[in-house]
Amino acid sequence: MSASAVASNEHSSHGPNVRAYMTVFGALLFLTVVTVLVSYWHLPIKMAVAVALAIATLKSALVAAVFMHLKGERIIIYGLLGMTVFFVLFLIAGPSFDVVDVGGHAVHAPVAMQAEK
Amino acid sequence: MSSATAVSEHTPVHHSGESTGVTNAKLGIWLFLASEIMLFSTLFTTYIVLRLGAASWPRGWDVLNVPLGMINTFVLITSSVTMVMAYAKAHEKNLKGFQTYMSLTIFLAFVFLINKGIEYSAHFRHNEFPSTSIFHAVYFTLTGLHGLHVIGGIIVNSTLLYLSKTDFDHPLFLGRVEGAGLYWHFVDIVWIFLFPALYLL
Amino acid sequence: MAHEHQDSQAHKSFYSYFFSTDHKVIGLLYIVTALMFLLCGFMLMLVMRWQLAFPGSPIPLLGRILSPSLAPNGVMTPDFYNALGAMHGTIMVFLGIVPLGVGGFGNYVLPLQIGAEDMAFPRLNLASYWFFLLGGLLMLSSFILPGGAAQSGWTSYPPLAIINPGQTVWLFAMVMLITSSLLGAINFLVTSFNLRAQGMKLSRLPIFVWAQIVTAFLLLLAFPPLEAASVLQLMDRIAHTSFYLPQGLVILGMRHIASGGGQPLLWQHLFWFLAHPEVYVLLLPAMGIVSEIIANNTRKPIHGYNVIVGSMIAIGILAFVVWAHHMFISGMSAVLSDFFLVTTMIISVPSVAILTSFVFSLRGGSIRFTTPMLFALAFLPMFGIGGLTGLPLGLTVTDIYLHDTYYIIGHFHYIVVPGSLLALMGGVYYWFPKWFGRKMDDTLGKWHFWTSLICMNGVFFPMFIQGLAGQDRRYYDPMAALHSVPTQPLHVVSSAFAGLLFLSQIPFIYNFFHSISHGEKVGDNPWQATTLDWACPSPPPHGNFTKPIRVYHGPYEYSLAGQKTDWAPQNEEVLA
Amino acid sequence: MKQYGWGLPLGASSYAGSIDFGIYLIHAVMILIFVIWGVFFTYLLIKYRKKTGMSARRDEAHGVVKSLIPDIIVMVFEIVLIAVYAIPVWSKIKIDTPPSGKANMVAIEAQQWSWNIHYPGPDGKFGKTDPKYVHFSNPIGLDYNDPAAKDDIVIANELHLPVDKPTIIELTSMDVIHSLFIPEFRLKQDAVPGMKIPVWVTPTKTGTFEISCAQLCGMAHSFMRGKVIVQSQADYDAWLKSEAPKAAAASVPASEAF
Repeated sequence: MSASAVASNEHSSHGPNVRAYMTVFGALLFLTVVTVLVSYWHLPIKMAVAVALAIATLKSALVAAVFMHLKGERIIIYGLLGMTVFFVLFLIAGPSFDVVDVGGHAVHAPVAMQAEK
Repeated sequence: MSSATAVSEHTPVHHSGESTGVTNAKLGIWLFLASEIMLFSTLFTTYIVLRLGAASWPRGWDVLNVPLGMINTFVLITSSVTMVMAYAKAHEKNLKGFQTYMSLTIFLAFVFLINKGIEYSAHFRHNEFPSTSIFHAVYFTLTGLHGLHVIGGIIVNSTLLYLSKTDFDHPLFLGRVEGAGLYWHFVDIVWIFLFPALYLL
Repeated sequence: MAHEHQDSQAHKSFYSYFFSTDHKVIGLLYIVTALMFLLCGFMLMLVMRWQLAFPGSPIPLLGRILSPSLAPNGVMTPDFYNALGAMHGTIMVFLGIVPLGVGGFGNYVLPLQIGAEDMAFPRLNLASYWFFLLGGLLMLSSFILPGGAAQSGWTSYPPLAIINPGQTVWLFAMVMLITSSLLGAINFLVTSFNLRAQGMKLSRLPIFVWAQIVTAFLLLLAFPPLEAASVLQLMDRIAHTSFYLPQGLVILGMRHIASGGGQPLLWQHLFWFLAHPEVYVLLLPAMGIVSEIIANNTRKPIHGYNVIVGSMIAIGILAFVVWAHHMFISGMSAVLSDFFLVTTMIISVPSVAILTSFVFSLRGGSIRFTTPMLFALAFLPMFGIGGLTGLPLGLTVTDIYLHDTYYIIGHFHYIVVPGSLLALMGGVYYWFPKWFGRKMDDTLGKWHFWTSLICMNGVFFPMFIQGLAGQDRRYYDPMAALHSVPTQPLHVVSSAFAGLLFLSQIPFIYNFFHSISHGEKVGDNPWQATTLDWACPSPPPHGNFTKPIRVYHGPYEYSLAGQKTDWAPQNEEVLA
Repeated sequence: MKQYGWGLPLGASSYAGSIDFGIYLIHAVMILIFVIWGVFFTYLLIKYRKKTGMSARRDEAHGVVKSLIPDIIVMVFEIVLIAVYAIPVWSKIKIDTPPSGKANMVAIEAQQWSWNIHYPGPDGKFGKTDPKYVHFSNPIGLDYNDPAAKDDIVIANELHLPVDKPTIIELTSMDVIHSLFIPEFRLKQDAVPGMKIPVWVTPTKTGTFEISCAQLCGMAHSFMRGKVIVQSQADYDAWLKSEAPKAAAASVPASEAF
């Protein structure tokens, strides 16, 4: 299969869909307002993180799926992104686990000599 | 930003070998974005680790200007939409429409930067610098690096706008617009995470 | 020097050579530049080895030339020693082995082996080389810049790296080198996925190409964290932030100005997130070269193609989840250590699988002991020693004692020097006929091989004994610690062999440059090899292939029954 | 047994034996594997060298599975090593620190380029420290307004320990990362600024041992050494008593003394 044939093929089947763009635009604006409004409730930090993360993930998923045409993209791109996300999870989890230090004994909390208040 | 411009090389048209079916430019951009994901994930890791380890961490709304941040979010989201509209116009072979939307995208990017500049200068006036506290270090570094990416996007998009005068009908022009668009949406996504992380939590 | 020989050969101008976008020219530039950097890094080490063998005695010859601030009365200062150490590590890893294996061999050989005319993005390729060259020159020039060279080890652990002079230039140079690698990685991946010749399915790729693909993924996804981490360290140095600085530092009796709140261990996590995959970046291209050479010189298909490729991919994935085994005694969570202990032991499994497959490839073969084959064969036991000695270091308990001793120095040098570097040198002998249409001299090559092999072992084996005796690494004066006094004579042995190792590179350098114009002329396929790199003229013209290429079968079809020759090139149909 | 030589140094802590066992075991296995492998490798090279009239023999497909046997052996060995040896012993040394009530307590605050050994004194409590009190006469910045600090003893580079009693060392650093290495104890732990890392050791032999720094810490890294003096409990108590007056003298705040 020649690359140029593939390219034209791809574009005709997933041409730009202006209506979808506008719907997503509306959703993004709405979600931004929601996330800001939620922050005014001053939720407990764990809940606030969960809500903010959920909304941000949803927004970026919309951008990626529609604006970046990830919906209906080829498997190799999914594979690449899946792998990247897999490594990102480790990158975030490793150091974070270390700093909260579950079960270990090293103490990251400020040493006595640093508490200058 | 040499990478973003230089990857818009083309597959030789006569190439008839094995390939993935994704054009070189698009595959290249996605690979580049994968590395960018790792870059910004590292910065977010830094944010998480430093915040988890900190004795105290200010809530974003106490130290940052939330309304200004929200306006900037709107600006960047809108610019993402104009970018994708520019792509749609290029797809329709509508030069005028493409140029209008592309100019709008670049304009909005400048609005974003100016807004950011206003925010920065307000901080500086209040004697808040990256060295002030670990929060400020994170805030200035993360938004600064994001700002550099916005500048990179402006350069790429302006180049395309300029080239559209002569190369609009080039068979690879659409692919380049698509690549620039992917990059620009990625910059938008980074901000979508940065905004709540810094301003709202 | 690089353009000199080309001038005589092809009458090309300086400009057309240094700014060519041809992957072969860029590949050769990479190879020659990387070999130069390797020599530089090696010479830095020779100077250090003098201090280690004879602590506190004036360096011969060089001691008279060096400025008194670096070596008063010819005796090097501790700061200069630390600078040499840091630069040796940085140069060897980032400017030597990686550009040689990836930028050099990858650039030259990969497009040929997949039947492509060039890289997917030739101009990007050139940009990648220039980032590398300028980053490298910046790194080297830090010796003469104010502040001197970095002196906090190639690992640059903060807070030391933040208060030490010289680090800023190191960070800038690193950012350039990382950019170069990222551009290269994108290019390699697009090329090998999209520009394969007709019929070159993934399952028919030579193992060298697979090794390059995995390597490129490692570079692509592991380098950005270091780039970000370097930017943060740069901020700590320039903007006085405190990403890596906790509160209340007192440095030599003075309170440090930083606001605090940072985490020194964060750098170690981010650094090793890159630097462990980096180990495999050093190793995989070498393994790829070894598989090419072994298949060719045993005259039979490589044993367990799927096992080797699968293992390489497994290594590529696992390489991202073992990084913290460098941090067992860093104060990291002791529970997290158990997790990384397990992943570390798992990653040894695919490595063993690759090594066994190579050994089993010899069985039933008709082994030709050509010069490249000697290098490839030596890789096996040397990598074996390197790998085995990794076991007590990867095991949390024994690492407590062996960490940061000479044992680890011995371990990773065995992997990289008699392992990787030897294989890469084998690659030079193997592909030299393709580059220049002439062969390198065999006798000199064999001298080079045996002397190098013996000297490398002479340099690095004593380090295991020193490490077991507890000798700490990065010591300016090894005699300072009582527990390393008994093994001090071994330093003299190491240093003597290091000197001999230097001498044994002379035949190689002479052979390389002499053979370019005076080597024995050979045809397009002197090794009677099957892969596509031997299906084009030597040296290949611009565009590489003179005829359309179509691939009919796997990469190592040697000794098929009922054929005229004992090799069946990939681009020729096998008639049963 | 000689203290230092070409092999492992004298072992003088309760867990030195466990670590040495691992090192010896692994090296024995390593040498065994390498020798067997080397013999096989040499055999292959000789047997299958190029001979005229003999062409190479291609593998059969089932040979691939057989060649994975070494892998399985290595994997089994490693699993056993991890489960039976590494994880339990690691837990013993690094996770299961003895309860601080029963142990002797010492704090070490490393700096460029010395080890400040901080003994809590008779009250068993460490005084507060603060960087603003750091002074050449008060290297770790003890805050003498804190009553717990009055009897604290701070000595550079001399670590006294009672034999056969667990000691918990609270390790930290004032500037850059150092690493406390006492070869005879098989003890190594990085000292990281901003972190307080407890390490424990039960010395089993009296004598004088060496502290060296195992993490690059700047110019005088190789000269950053100290002494460990392991004494009988009686000698140790006597030594503590003899140091007490010095502590009292030092506890006069610097600002008042001058």
